[in-house]
Amino acid sequence: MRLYEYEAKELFAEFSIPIPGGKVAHNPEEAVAAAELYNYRVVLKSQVLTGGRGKAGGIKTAASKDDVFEISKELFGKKIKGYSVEKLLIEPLLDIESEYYLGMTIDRTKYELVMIASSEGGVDIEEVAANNPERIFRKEFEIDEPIFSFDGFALAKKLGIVSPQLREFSSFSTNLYRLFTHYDAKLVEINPLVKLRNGGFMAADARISLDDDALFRHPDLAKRGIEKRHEEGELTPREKKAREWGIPYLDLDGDIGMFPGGAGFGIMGNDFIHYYGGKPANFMDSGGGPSPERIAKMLILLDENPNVKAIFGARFGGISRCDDFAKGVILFLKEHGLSKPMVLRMTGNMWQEGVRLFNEAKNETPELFRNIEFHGIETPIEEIAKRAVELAKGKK
Amino acid sequence: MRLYEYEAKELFAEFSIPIPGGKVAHNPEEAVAAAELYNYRVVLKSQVLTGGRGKAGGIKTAASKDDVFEISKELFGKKIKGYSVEKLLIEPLLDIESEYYLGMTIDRTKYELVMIASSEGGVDIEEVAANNPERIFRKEFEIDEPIFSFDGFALAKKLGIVSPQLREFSSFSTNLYRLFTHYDAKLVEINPLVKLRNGGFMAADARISLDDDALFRHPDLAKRGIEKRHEEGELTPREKKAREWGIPYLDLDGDIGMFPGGAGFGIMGNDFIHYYGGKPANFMDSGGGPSPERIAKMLILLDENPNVKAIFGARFGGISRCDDFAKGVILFLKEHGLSKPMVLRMTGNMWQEGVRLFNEAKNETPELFRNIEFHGIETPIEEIAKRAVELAKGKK
Amino acid sequence: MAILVDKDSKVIVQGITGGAGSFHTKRMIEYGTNIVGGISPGKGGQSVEGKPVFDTCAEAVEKTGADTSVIFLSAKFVKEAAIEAIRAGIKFVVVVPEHIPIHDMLRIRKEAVKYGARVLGGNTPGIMTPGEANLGIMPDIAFTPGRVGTLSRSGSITYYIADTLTRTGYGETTCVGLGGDPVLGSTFAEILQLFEDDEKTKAVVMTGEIGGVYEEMAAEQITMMSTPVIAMIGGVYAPPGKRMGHAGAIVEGTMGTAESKLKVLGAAGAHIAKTFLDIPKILSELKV
Amino acid sequence: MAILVDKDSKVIVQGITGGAGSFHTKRMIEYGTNIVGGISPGKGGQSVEGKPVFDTCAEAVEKTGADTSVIFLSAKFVKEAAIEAIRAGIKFVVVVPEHIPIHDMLRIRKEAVKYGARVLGGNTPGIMTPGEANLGIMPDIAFTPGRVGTLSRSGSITYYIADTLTRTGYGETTCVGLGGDPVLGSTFAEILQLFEDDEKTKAVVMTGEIGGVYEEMAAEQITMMSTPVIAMIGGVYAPPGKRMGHAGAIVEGTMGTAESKLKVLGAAGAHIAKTFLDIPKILSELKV
Repeated sequence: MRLYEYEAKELFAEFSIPIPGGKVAHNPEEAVAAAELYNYRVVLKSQVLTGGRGKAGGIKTAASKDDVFEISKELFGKKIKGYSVEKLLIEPLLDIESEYYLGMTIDRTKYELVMIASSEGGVDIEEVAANNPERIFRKEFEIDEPIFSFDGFALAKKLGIVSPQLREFSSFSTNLYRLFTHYDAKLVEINPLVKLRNGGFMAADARISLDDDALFRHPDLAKRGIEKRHEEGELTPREKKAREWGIPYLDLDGDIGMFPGGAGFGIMGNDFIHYYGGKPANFMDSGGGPSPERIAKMLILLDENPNVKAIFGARFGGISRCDDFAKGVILFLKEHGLSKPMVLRMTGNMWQEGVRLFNEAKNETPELFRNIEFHGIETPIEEIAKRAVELAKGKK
Repeated sequence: MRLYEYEAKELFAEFSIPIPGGKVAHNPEEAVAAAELYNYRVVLKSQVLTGGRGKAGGIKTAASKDDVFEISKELFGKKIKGYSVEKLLIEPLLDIESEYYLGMTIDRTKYELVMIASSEGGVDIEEVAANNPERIFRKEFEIDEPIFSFDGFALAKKLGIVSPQLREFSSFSTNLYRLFTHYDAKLVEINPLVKLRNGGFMAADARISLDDDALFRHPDLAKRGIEKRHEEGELTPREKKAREWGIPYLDLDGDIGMFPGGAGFGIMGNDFIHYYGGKPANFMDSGGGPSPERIAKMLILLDENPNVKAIFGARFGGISRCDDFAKGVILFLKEHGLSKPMVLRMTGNMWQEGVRLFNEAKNETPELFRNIEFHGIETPIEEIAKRAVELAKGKK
Repeated sequence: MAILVDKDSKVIVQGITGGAGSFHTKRMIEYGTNIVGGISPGKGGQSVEGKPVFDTCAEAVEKTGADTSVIFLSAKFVKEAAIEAIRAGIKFVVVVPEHIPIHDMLRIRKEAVKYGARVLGGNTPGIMTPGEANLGIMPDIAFTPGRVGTLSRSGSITYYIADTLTRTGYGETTCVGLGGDPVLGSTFAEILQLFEDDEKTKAVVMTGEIGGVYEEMAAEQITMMSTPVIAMIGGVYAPPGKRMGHAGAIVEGTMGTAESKLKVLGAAGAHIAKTFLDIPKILSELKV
Repeated sequence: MAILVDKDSKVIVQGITGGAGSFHTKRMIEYGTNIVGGISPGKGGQSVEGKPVFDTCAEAVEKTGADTSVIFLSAKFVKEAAIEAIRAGIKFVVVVPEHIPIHDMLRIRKEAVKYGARVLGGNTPGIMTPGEANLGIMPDIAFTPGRVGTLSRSGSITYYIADTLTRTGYGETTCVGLGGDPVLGSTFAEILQLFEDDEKTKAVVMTGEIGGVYEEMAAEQITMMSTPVIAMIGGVYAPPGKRMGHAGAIVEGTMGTAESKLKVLGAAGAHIAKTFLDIPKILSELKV
């Protein structure tokens, strides 16, 4: 979960990492008021959950009151990579001598924490890693090991930081490390970490990505408004509806409604449809062990999508149960009804009970099932995918 | 550094260890006020920095308002093993079903933390260890390793705690461990940890001993009034004076003033005096690298002690310097004067300069030195000790 | 022979008294898995499906000789449960729950390495040695004893692969679910080595997906193997940079793309399958 | 030969720019100790007594080949300094400051064990191999090269023993100050073993005091030694239960009394000395 820059900087301040100060503004008037303190010599930074704001025109400097008003007016309402700007961080302009990079993340291949530092700050660190790997320095840590000052000194020295500044620079490392481990972070970056012309170092930018799955350990964050959040750009209306229902859902540009069980097969099934010449209209994940109500809602999303010409359904019961799945489909058929052709394969845990429920319902109200072609384990899933492509092309 | 029971219980509460509640009273009126909440069915516990309060009559129960007043009046001003009672902890009487012991300390031989639990609570745990070692259970921890709930479960099960109470009891272990490691404790004990008749467990008593040398890490404790403190019973006037001067000093019942360098030789010198038939009047430690002023004060303590008949002086300069030592002795001689015979040996770091200073001063004012017999490295220290014993016996 | 679990594995269920725990305990027992008990602190002395419940793993190990554990607990309790099992001497721990905090998984891995234990998951469907033991949530309908090993990050993919191998007569030695969480207790490379050492396993099917780096890490292992490896990667047509439910499925730079994975694995000597139906074709060509 | 330090030891001083650090650096150099540099973070590039100052131990080790360190810093910085030295590859660390927090010493010991380093102190006067190296604060006047090893928890006792050995012509191989703090980086037993392995050391004098358990822990080691051990314990006449300055001198139950220590050490085969003058007598009887 990515934090806004101003939120990240609040956490920096909590861990004694120097920041420029500044204030969040929600409209041009607030921006002007915030800038007054710095005699209107400020930088206006769009608060959006995406990188590359600067190149996209989301960061501007101002030197007068009018500047601040006009620029902020322009930035508010602007869209940056699909994210609309609703907050600006107004900070004093810094008089920068040089820029460094300091970051920390998790190396999943080695199961350790890794701190990364470079004397090339303020630029894309991945490019530095690719073009000047000798300017990137790493220091690994085992989980639950403390950091020591000398670790910070060692890293600072590699960047060419000399003695008088050594202690100050290295405190960035130790404080960053403590923040990272305290808040269960996945990524913390200071890029650039600047050296000011009048001495001293400061975190000019701040990026923090936390582990959603560890938020339960940090109820204090929720009190500050840092909660699980939607991180992508603009949602389609259907994606918004799915989000309200708690269903991971993504609109794609094809015409086959994808109704698979599990994200793993969701991704693979998407490929299969392509292999057989079709195009999926969406991605969807049922989550582990969905309730009948959830299953029904998933089908509503597809049936009400005018782009969808046919539905590809697959359920291999594992942690999910075929009886619950069957109940959900039947619920949908009875309360909503299916207007598109659907081909469906169901097997796995509790499949016998699922089949029994289907047969029972079909005997009662056969007309509800007229658009469904039903298969069990005897049919390979590839046949189902092929059939969905055929159905979408109008083949009977 | 030992904490008062009520201070220890404050820390228990901070770490979610259930305590009976209660209040500290400084006089009988406060005791009565505190007891009202519990309908005067309370226990009155003398707050003194020593064990065995119960046996010494420092813990009493009351059942009425008059009781509380009379008993607290009696306890205030009472002396328990030399400690005067200035505070009472007034707690509700507990309806106890059974008593356990739970404690934690450091095993210096194995360099690890050790938790100790026993189903024999409310008694002297060392006696249990001696007589029923099978009722004592240990669990060791490496430093900086976290404790887990299952460690608590395992220990609780050994005590015969059964399933429904397991989780509650074991939380005492985990919380005690966290308190211990957080506050750099040397010892934390709950004795007894009681099971109440109406269910639930509680820390009926609390003992915490912290590491003086780690207090700098815990400025929050000083804010609560938990600071480095004098832990022994009543001080003699001379011991009080020494404490004010910051000199570790202890009155003993002999007649030879001990003026040694370093605690190690202080202890050994004490033995030597005994070996040669004398008795020291004191123990004293100069501390590492004492200033001339401190040296002078040490001599004042001895010279002004009417029990002292002769002074045994020894200085082997290591971290301390013989020049500073000589300056201190000369300062004392000039500003105070020596009224007792003293035999003195000085060698070690900077001895040449020390000897030079002595000779210079002696040339100037030989009368100040008339009571001093001076030796260097050529004389074994045992000869000095023997001579001190002779001097104390009046031998010229 | 099989890897990691067989009919002699002595299995405990951590969280046996919970809803999912008791439901799947019943299923695992019905399959013939040698479940010897379960853990539920504070509920020791009870029984579930005729199996004793213990308060601690240490007790269960002492009284039943358990060597394997399956965890059915909510994510926040998994760290302690896994470490408890490992410290009690359990050598194989299957973490079924999903959304385990990443820092917790790092710690679990550290303990596993220290004590010589192996962990699967989190978010694994479990592990199945057909005809012998079923640990986790896998549906038995898809599986039959045979000669191909499978490993996958996804439950449903595991079932489809087994379904395919079963239908085409190859059957499975052991089917391993690595798990869908972003940091996993075991890697593809480690499990591939176990298959390599297993005489009965004549070929291995590994399936990965976009995101993460575990697939790429397997390449070096594959180059050293005599047992043929068939690899399948999901997400070739996934829209880049969009989340697809699995945290593990976020595209992370070029390293995590399906193209990158397929290229690296192909270069290492793996046989690439596009659909499940490709698998029996390749096996037939390899004369497995 | 000698133990732990000799003329070839390459010694750095941690805290070399401080008052005590620079004072004793000068003394140590004057004695002939091979001081190769010092550490003072933020003061790298300066020099003290002609020796280079480095910001980190790692740098000092890289540039000077240092293998030994003496720490002159206030107690609160000792943990980091000692761990830094150990992790940088220093194999022997002498902790002169006193009042090191106990939990810090436990951590330092853990690191030392992990990295195969040895720590003396806290609150040690240091270590002296007469004629070769003097690390710490010991006054050189008392020492002369010879054939008896000494170890003690106290600085002044160390000096008196060396003084006695020097005067009576035995001289010393190496004199080790274990330190006066309650938890120590090395134990009597460990240092005794080093003396046992040293060919030049013909006898060892160990002196302890009331309080603590390190003396008793040495007993088992003494029973296994061929080199004779003379033991001396201070505090036979100490008033029980009263503090005597040293935290290590608090009487802790019967284990820490002088009687207990003398009894245990005597039973283990140590020769007991009451005063320093007993030592040459015993050495003479032992024909050392």
